[in-house]
Amino acid sequence: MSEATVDHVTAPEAEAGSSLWRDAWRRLKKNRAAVVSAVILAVMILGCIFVPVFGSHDYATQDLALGATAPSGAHWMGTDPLGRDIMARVFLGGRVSFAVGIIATLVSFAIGVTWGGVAGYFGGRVDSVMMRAVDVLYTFPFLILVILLQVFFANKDGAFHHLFQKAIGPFVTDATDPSWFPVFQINFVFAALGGISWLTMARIVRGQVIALREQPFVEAARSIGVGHTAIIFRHLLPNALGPIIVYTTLTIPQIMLTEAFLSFLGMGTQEPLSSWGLLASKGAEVMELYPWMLVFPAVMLALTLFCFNFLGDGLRDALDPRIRKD
Amino acid sequence: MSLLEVEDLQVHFPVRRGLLQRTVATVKAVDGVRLKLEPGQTLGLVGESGCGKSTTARAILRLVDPTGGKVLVDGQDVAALNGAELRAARQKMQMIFQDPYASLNPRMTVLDIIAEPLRTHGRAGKDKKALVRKVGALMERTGLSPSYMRRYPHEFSGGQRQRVGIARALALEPKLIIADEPVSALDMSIRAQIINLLVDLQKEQGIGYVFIAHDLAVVRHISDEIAVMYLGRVVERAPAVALFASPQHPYTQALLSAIPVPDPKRERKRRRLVLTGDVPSPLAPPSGCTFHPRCPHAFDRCRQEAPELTVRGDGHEASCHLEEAPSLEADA
Amino acid sequence: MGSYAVKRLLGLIPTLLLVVTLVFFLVRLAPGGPFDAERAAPPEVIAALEAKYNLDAPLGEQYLSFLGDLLKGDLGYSFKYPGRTVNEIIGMSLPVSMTLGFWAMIVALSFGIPLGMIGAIRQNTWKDTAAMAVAMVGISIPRFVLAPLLVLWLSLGLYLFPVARWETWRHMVLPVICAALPTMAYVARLTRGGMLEVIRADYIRTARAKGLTERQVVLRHALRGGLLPVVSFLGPGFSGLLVGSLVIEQIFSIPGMGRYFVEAAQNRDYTLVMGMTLVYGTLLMVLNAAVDMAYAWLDPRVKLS
Amino acid sequence: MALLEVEDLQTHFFTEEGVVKAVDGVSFSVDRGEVVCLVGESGSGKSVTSLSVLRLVPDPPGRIVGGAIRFHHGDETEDLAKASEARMRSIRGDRIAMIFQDPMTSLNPYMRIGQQLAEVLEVHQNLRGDEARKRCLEMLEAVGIPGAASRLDDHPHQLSGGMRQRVVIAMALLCAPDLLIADEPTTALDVTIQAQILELIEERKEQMGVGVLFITHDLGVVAKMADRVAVMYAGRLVEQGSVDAIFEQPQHPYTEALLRSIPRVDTDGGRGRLEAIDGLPPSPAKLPPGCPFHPRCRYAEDRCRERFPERRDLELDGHAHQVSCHVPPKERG
Repeated sequence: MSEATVDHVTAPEAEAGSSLWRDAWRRLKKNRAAVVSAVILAVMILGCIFVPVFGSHDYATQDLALGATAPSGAHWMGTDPLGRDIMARVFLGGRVSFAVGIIATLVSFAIGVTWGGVAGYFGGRVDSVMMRAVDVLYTFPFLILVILLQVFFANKDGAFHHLFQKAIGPFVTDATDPSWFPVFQINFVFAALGGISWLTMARIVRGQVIALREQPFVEAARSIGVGHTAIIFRHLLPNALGPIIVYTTLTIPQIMLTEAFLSFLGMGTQEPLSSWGLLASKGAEVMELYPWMLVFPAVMLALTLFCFNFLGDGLRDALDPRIRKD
Repeated sequence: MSLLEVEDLQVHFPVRRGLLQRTVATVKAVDGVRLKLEPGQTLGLVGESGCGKSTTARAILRLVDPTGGKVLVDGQDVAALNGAELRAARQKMQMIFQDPYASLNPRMTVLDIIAEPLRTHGRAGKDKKALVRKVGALMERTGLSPSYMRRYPHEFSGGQRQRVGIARALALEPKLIIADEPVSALDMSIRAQIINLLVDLQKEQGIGYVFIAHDLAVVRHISDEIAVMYLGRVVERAPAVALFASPQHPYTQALLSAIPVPDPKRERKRRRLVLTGDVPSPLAPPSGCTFHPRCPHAFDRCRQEAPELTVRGDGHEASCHLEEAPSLEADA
Repeated sequence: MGSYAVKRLLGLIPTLLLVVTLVFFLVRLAPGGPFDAERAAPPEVIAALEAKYNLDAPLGEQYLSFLGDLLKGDLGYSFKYPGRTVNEIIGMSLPVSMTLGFWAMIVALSFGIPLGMIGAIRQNTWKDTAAMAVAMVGISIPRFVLAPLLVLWLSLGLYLFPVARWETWRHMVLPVICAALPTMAYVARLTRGGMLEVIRADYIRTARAKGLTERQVVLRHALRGGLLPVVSFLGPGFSGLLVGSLVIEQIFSIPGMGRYFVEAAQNRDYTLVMGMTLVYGTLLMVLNAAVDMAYAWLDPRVKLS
Repeated sequence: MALLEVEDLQTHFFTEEGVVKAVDGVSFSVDRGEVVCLVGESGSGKSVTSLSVLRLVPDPPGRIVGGAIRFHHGDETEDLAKASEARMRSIRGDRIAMIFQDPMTSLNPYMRIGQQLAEVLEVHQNLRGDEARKRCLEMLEAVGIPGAASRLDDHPHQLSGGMRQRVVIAMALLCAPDLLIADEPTTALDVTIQAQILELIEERKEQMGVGVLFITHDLGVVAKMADRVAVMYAGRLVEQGSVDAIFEQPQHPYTEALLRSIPRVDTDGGRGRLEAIDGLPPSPAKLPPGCPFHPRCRYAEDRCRERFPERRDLELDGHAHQVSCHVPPKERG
């Protein structure tokens, strides 16, 4: 008698087991600009990892007798006035720039997701106080703070420097060696930039969590008796991930740009280390004399930022359900 | 013992403002609702948007916390439970949602969706194959091919998704299912399939339904008893047949009269009681009987005093100051 | 709206106080002092200097006297530029920075909005791609790379504009372009996103069904809603312009605030740091308040409370 | 004489997955002072048909690829499928006006009610200022908006759903159109408000003699509103005829099954089983060959699986009636 209701009709146009992630991946693959960007970025990252390892020049070795030379067979990207190989410096600078972008983004990701997630999930007074704090911080002249922090705390033999030396002490033999100082400074930049970039992330995550919390499928989970942890990890986060990933992708280039800006002011990466921002700002000073010193790092930096932005836009199109409709 | 007894249920939502979240107003979404449902029966809950029918349903399931009153499910006061006890009690009552698109997690397979209640309550067992068999049986029962269990919700049509939602609700073999507008988002030709499925399941498993809908025809078809709500209160409660045969409350009459019937000849003959105005804001409900501003029969007492539910016949109650049901021919 | 504005501005005071207090103690508790550079100077001289600037008093007392002076509108003398008050420095440099920021914002809006509109209206065509590629270039090239390149091309190459300084309108062209480009890129992307959202709205279809021309549909119905994201960007965008102009002021030798900003921080010029923080903080918050009010004016559904 | 004649209309969507024939060979007509209800489920093509008449189908991806939309007004007859965009603009909102489903989103939230109304007069009658305002006020009063004068300066969010839909109707009627297209105008409203809006549309139709193309999926609303009914299924028109004939002698198995499957308020059917239609409506992107209803049709024969049935013209109840089915009722088992 109930057979009449059974309809084993095939689901419309379904390919077996394709998930939303796979759909997003398929859409992303169709976006030529995003794919090309991803490939360029991959090549760039591989280059930054391996060129300094296998390259024939060291980034810090000076050859004052040689001085600044134009690109040649020996030095493909030329040398700077201290005779250092630009190519070695560019790829090392790439390492630093990528590291700054990625690590600071992870820092901002960690703070932002936690802050926004907690505020959004608990709501009420908790949310109201936490988001008011974000509002206040938004109005804080943040770059000023970073500059102040840099100037006041990231200096040699300061309290933070000693802390850093203690922290790396167990891992290296020469923690007090001055050559570690630029590394310390870079770490400070990571933390400082991460610390100022989480506000928007927190807002995005909060918005997502609040919107999802009201979704019937979350209510359905609650009606079944699913606990808070499972709701957060099984129902909320997997669905909030799309916009978070997009924003993360777009944060990386922003932070790389901010690092370049700090380096230009002399408060980012310090010599003899290099970053694309530092190299480009130094190159800009002498561009009439030694244009290669500007061109190579500037092109690498601009290309990377360009690719990250395109990739981020591509991900947005692939993951955003509203654009999916057409 | 009744399967469900709701006594003087109140759900008030504070309207909060500012950093300190001070309460500046209160919305009485549900204000003193009394309901009763016997095992294996269906209670229809009808009313227009904002009347509190969905909030009542959610309060019964403790998806919102009641401000006051009792919700006895199988004799146990759900409104007073917390933590582990509440979780245990949830096995007895399940919900079917209105929107078959939004009520299934898009990142989970149908297998995981239907198995989630079993897993949550430790009833999945260790044997994975047994669980898959059980989910398969539930899918069969709701008219879905078990071969689709590894698929994701967006690969199904609305009607199929609603079957997944029903399978999920059945997984724990509940005694009470609350169905919140389960067919209003479905296509016309699919509605009857789902209604039939729900009726069949009730006959086989003796489930009690609280069936919420704004479509009175569907409610009439499926319900034993019907409660009509207006602005957070039950204004009339009666066996389905009696309610349609002799509606006692002017609002019920207006509601019945407002619904066009699929019969053009009857439609042409009908005399319609068209209500004027909109449903008032629940933030500032009218004094006395909340229906009085739209009621064609309102008199002074209605503006001052809220009427109680009074018996109008066998199991028929209405809250109206008029001693007798107003005549349907009254001019609006 | 007027009473809201007053309330809102009064509400800024506690936040501003918080920011100022934080910076005040941060600066003073940090290692190093304003006169470290004069290391060669005998201790008596330094002590005399510290006494002059009231730096030998307990911190709490310094803070209270700072607040007292602040109430009177007196920010004290700069450490680095003896004889010049912080008020004077701000009075001279702020208008310059504001002028640069203002024109840059005008340029950014007048190019960014049309670019974004083209992208949205011609979505997924080559015009869209081209418009967005232009925008993407804007946010992908740092200002300090862009500025020298423009100088090289337009000043040294074509002799169109002066290389540096801040005198006539011709001096302003290059710095304004450099400052505007990244902001323009953001404006373009925000416009495109906002317009795309709105263009699919039901009320746009209603507008078409009324018989409006495509131009009327866009200008009368789509633009207002589509530009709301741009409006909310104006506050942070303008302050971003001011901060971003540090670079440009340095490259083009423009006597704006940026220079003092960096110098103050680097030289531990406490009074100047406080002054700069105050100016930026106030500017930012007033701008945000103004943006909120503009938003409420543009979107009647938003209630200010 | 017919006001609107749609003949063999074909509107297709060109998507990445292929061509979706959203409307595939639809013919019907609307007379002056007549309400024609276009009935169908989601994806049946009823909304695309109505948008095609006004040429408002988003292009890309949609395009009218065939057929004629003949619109008779005054002494003129023109084919809207071939009219220029400028000509279409002068018709939209003037000779043919449209009411959309969701009054919450179909008014511009940023503009005052008065501006949105006056815009129609400005575009079509070059009327501005006080004169336009006066006309808008009259129209708002005519559609039963209390305190109309003060409402002109309100924004849409200050009005309830029912009031907004009245505003939308007022906007549609300002230029006294010949044809009104209403696309599920009451689906988003509560039943007591729906009753008000339906009365209003009927009343205005009577007074202004406007022809109405009314799109809905609610058979109750059809019974109340329609003079004639056209039933759509999967992009095709399967049956059309007078409202009485459709409800009492449905010729197409889909119409028949639909009427049997719905529970009714007015008859006590008890709690028995409904006569459900098995299966699912086909996806418009993957239509079955032949008659699209055949997989769910209890009378389906081999020929139904092979080709779409020719339209047959009948006369029922004294009115013309068309049905597209291979199997005449007499031959059904």
